[in-house]
Amino acid sequence: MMEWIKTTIVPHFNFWIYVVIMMLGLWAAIGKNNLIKKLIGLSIFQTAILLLYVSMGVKEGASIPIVDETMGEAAVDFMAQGGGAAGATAFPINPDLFANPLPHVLMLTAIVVGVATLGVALALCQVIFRDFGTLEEPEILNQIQTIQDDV
Amino acid sequence: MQKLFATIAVIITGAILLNAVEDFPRFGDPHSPPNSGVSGGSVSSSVHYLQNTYLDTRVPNVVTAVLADYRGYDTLFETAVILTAGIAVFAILRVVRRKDEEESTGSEEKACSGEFSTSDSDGEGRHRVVVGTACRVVVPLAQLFGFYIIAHGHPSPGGGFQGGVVLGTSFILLALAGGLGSALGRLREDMYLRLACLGVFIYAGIGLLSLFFRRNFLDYGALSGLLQTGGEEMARSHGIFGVELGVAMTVTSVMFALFANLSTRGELKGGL
Amino acid sequence: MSEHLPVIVVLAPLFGAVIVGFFGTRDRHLCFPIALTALALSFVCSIGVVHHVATVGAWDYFVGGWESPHGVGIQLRADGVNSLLLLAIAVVALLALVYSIRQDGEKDAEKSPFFYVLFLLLCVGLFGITITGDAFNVYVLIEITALTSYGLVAIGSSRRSRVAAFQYLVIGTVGASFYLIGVGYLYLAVGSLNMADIRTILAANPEIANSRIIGTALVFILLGVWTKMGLFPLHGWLPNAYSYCPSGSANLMAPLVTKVSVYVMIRILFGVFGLGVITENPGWSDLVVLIAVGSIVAGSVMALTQREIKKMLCCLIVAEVGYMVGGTWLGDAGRWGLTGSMYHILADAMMTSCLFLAAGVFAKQFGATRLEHLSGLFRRSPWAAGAFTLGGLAMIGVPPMCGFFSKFYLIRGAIDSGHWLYIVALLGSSLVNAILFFRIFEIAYFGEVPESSESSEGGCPTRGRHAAWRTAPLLVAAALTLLLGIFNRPVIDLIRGTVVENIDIVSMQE
Amino acid sequence: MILPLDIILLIFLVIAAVVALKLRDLLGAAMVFSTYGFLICLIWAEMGAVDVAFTEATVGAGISGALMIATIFKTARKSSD
Amino acid sequence: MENSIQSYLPLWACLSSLAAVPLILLFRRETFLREAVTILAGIAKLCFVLAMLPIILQGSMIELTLFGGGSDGLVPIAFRVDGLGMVFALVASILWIPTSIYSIGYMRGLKEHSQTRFYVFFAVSLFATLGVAFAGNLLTLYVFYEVLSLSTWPLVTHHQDAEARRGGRSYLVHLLGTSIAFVIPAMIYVWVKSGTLDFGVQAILANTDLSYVQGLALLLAFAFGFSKGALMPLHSWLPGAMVAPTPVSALLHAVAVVKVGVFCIIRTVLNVFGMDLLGGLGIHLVLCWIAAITLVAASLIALTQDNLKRMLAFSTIGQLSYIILGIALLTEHAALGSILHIAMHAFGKITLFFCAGAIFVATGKKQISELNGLGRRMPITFAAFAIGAASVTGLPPMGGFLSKLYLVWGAAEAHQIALLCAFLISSVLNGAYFFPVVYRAFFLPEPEMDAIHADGACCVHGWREAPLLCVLPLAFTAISSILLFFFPSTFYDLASIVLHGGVANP
Repeated sequence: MMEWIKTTIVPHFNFWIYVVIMMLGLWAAIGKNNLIKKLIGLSIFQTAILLLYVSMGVKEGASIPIVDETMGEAAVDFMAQGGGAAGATAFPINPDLFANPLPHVLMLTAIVVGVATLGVALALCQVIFRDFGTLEEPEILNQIQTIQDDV
Repeated sequence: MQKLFATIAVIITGAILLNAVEDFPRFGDPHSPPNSGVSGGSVSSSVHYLQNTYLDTRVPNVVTAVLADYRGYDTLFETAVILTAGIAVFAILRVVRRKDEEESTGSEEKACSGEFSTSDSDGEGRHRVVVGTACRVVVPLAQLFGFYIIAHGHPSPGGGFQGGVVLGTSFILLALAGGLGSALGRLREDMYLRLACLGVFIYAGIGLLSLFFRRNFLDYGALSGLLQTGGEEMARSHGIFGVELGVAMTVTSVMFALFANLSTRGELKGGL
Repeated sequence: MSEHLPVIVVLAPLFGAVIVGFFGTRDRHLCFPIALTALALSFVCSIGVVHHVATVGAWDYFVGGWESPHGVGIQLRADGVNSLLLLAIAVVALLALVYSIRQDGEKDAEKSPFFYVLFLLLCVGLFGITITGDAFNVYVLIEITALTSYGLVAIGSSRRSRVAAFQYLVIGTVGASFYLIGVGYLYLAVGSLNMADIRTILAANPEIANSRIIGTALVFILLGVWTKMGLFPLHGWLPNAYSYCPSGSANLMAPLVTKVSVYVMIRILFGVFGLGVITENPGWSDLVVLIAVGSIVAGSVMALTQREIKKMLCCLIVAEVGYMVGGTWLGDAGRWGLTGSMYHILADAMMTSCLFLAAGVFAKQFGATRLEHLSGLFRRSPWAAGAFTLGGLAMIGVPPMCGFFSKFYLIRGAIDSGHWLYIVALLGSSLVNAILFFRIFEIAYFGEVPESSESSEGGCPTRGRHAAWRTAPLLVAAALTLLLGIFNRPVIDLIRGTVVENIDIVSMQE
Repeated sequence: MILPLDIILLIFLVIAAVVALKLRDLLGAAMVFSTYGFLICLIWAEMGAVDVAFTEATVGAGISGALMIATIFKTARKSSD
Repeated sequence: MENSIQSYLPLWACLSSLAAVPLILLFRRETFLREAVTILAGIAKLCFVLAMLPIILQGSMIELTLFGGGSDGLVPIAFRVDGLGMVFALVASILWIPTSIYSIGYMRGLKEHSQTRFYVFFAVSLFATLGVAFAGNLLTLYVFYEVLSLSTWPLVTHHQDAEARRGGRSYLVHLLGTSIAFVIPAMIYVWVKSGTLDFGVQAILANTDLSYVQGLALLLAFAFGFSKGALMPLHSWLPGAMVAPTPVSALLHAVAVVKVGVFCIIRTVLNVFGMDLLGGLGIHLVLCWIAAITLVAASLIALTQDNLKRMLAFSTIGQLSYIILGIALLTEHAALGSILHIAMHAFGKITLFFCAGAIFVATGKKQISELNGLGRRMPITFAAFAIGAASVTGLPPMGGFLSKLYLVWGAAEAHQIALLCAFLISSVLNGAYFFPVVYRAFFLPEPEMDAIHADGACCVHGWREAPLLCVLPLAFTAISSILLFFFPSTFYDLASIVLHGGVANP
């Protein structure tokens, strides 16, 4: 048992937690009755995906993905002095020293998409509350069943 | 019933996801496929970014460069998503008043826009001296900080999004402290809607400029002649900055728009 | 400029949207011309793309000029299939736009510019999804499409439209997130986001291609796009969302959003995973075809029970999605199923557009939203009726409408691969469609004209002013439904060029 | 990346998520949700994703919570589950 | 035989009636112009068909491929005129002209509503009929077949009352249902099996290894799928469709629609399976027996009918099975007779329908039992009826005799005595249900005239024929039936071309 935990969970701890959080969020998004609760669940669900992506880009012992300016300048100088395109190879930046930037970029987008969705969803909640006077899904569905369509 | 269904769905999806986790590379492995690529394909793009960003764009913050240049096409649409959210919230929630009514409140707001108003525009007259004073100190600082973040996105964390949100927050702070009217006095509704559109326009317009130099869309390098930067790298750097400005504009206005609409149920009167 | 056509197709509506947003609030009369110009530009450009693809071949465009190394920048790729889809999107969007001229402005005049902004942004999303060659870019564009759709559904006048929009939002977000998870797993396994690049890597590394991570990625991407397209067990949101939204939006969303999701599935399958996924796992492909059959059956049965025209059409969309998913997963050696699905994407876009436009005309001009209301209606509005009839016949699959030819190739694929159940479902749903539509034709052509409606017709204020603007796009859509069927050969040739020749080309890079 | 910090934060994160979903008082839930956003922002920072952390701090811990609280003020505060 | 000519003639022949549609719509207020357009289109169509006739008689073929030239064995829309198609096209386009004239008289005489719609769909259905006749591959055939089903639906439901709708519903369910459920899969299966759908010199399936079961399933799918041929369990739409106005019944249910059904079945037998394959597998006998049962049963049912048009409908079902049985026998003379019977029966049966319509226009009577003594009032009509009846029964000197002769000969050739008996029994039954009508009309006394007097306007003693425009066409077709006995050479030659690939010298 301990062995299994050691080989399976520990090296992938982040990934296990991401699944747990995601399932919490998904469960709330589908199963909760209150619309705001659904949205909280949805947001948690989305952040779990961010956790997946960012966890992918983590490197042990690496720094934040802002490259050392001096190293870059050295390469630029080298190129300016006729080194040509070999600058990158002459003054290589060791990629292992910096976290992977691509997942970060992607997740910036995802965060923004998340807040946009949340804004629209909250606006919908308010309109629904204005129309039905409640935010509980079963009650809303009940009212829809009983009312005549007011097209 | 619904909960049962949700539980079953969650258990199944969770099981599928966890099943694959075992095959994942170790957490923090610097040589996992995303971090260093696999054989057979092209050079791993993330390695390429780390090694070449500074040479290509003179931007030390790789995330900013990738966001606005290498994957600028994504970010353009990300900005469009923000714009969409602003427009959609307006379309869904906004209760449109009559023209004359709007104008009268507009002029009223203009009148009080010169100085910091401590009372709500709908005349509840709540005194918020402490909050008001604090805001008077904090809001300019927040705005300054927002501009700093936008401008300093090249060498340090930050950029158009973060700065835009901070700027938007400063207006929200204003609305919280002095009532929505005082915030709207500084950023009127038609203004922020136009500003949001303008932000996307600036972004896409900068991208479009390179088409006139017979280069591909969003290739800021083409602007070197126009900007007199000497090399394409600096042109890219400037291009990234211009684009970030556009992003910031959209994000600022939409964040404020979202709050303004949501906090008043779309009536843009009163406040929380 | 002609070398930038692929990107201009996407940009034209984006610029249109921001310009409408900027100037439209000041002068509402500018909105429609600007939107029309933008979409017309897209239309012209997509014709250019189709022409280029037909004469030269697939077209790669690297945004930002980041061509090498592969996968650093974002790649757009137009081939024989998606260029045609671009054209179809442009056409359907133009028709829907002309139909919706100022109709939403009459009630909420201040909001009408924003209707156009959302409309154009939705087009941006659809164009973008279709042409992009980057797996993550698809996600961003899916979200644009989704957010605009939520907005467009929610501006309906009915209370139900808001609830429908909320349900759509929750399910749609979960679907898009599933897609994002799938892309994440892909990236985790191969370290690239460019579709062509991933394809190369998977082909070169069979041990990666057969790993559990890739399998899970496929499952989640499929779940995501299936949710988005409303395949059978995940279809719950679709009928409500599309039938309660205002007809101006329904005309754009119903024909296109699901089709584009189907295209994403096809693109991911043959552009990223390779069709080996289908042909080498007959068990899985049987399962998916079974799901598709379920979708066809469920859609047809639901449609039979509906008395509301729009809802009935929405149920049919579920069935049509089943056709396309099933056709894609048939896995026959000659790829006829795939050909049929791709052709059906175009055909279905046209005929759904035609039917929804017609339903919109009936609802707007005669207040007819239910089958009973149609009684005798076709005599009063013969042009709209004729167009609706053509659309219905295409849906049934009567030659020479386009619906027939897609079924023809789909069945060919199914016979080749021995999926007899699928054939039975296909033919059965054709018969159900025949019953549905001829029921309508009978009521509408031969039913008595109700007495009371005469007066309401006279009292209907919108009739005279915008009737022509509503009917004209409908007639065009009907004509295109017919023409796409009659001239199916060039279309099929172009599709087959891509499907048969390019599909096995593992690497698209130099 | 600091593994012990990582583990602690993640456990807190799960707790915050559960609490946010369990609270019947929506205002409380929204606040816990903001806390959740803040925690996850810390996790990003700890993992070296500073830009994401920055965005999450402004968006997740800031704007999202504010929007949610605004909505709760304008609608109902109690939830049935 | 192998020489084929590229020409647009078949396309023009098809389109000439379709081109009339906008003109008809344009002149919907000017009834005279509208009808003139219909007739002119008919003449134009006939001219195009006649222009092709000499080419076909020389043993050449006319081919035209639209949207072709693609790669990898896709199926184009193609036209191909051969002897069989020519026989059918000739019959259809000749008979369209008298039918048009007749329908003018009929529709005006009864002051029918929606006449424009009637003429429009009439023209469209003729377009589709010629399309079927000239189809160059199975797909084209199917396309036009479906167009025909749909374009005749508004004609069948022309009266728009409950009965018409019921008839129309059963019409569609049968025709669309069977074609979608049976023909599409069968057609695509053929495509999968052989890789082509083109009708060529060789039958499509000639070189494939069909098993007995596969072949039988395919043959039955085609035979029942083309249910316009009204083989027995799927025949009930035809009597139901008799609610249509009589010109529709006449042209469409004596010539166009039902003949398209049998034409398609003949095409299937000759060009899809090929006689050799069918004979080799022995599955043709199944089809033979189905047809034989149909023809005897339909004749028996016809005996019991009182409604004149229903009787004619059942008679049609029986005669169609003659044609199917003839081709399914797979002997030379039977096939010859079968192809000839398409023409002969068309002329005979259309005369009978014209007569039924003329009687209805003149007297409003639909039942056979009401016809007593009418022959003396309407001598031309009933003389024509007698001629038509004789032709359909197969008595000399009418055209029908020739075709039936060949059919019986063919059955004898095939040593199928039982089937030969079926032919003979059915022919006797034909006589048994037709001649009582003639007998009643000419020899039984008229009933009391009071009821007719009460009608007022039209009650003039003595001659009381239908309008001239009704009588002329039926006289024409009746005389043609006789002439065909003496001058059958054109049809005979065409039929021989089908079977031998050249003009046979009898």
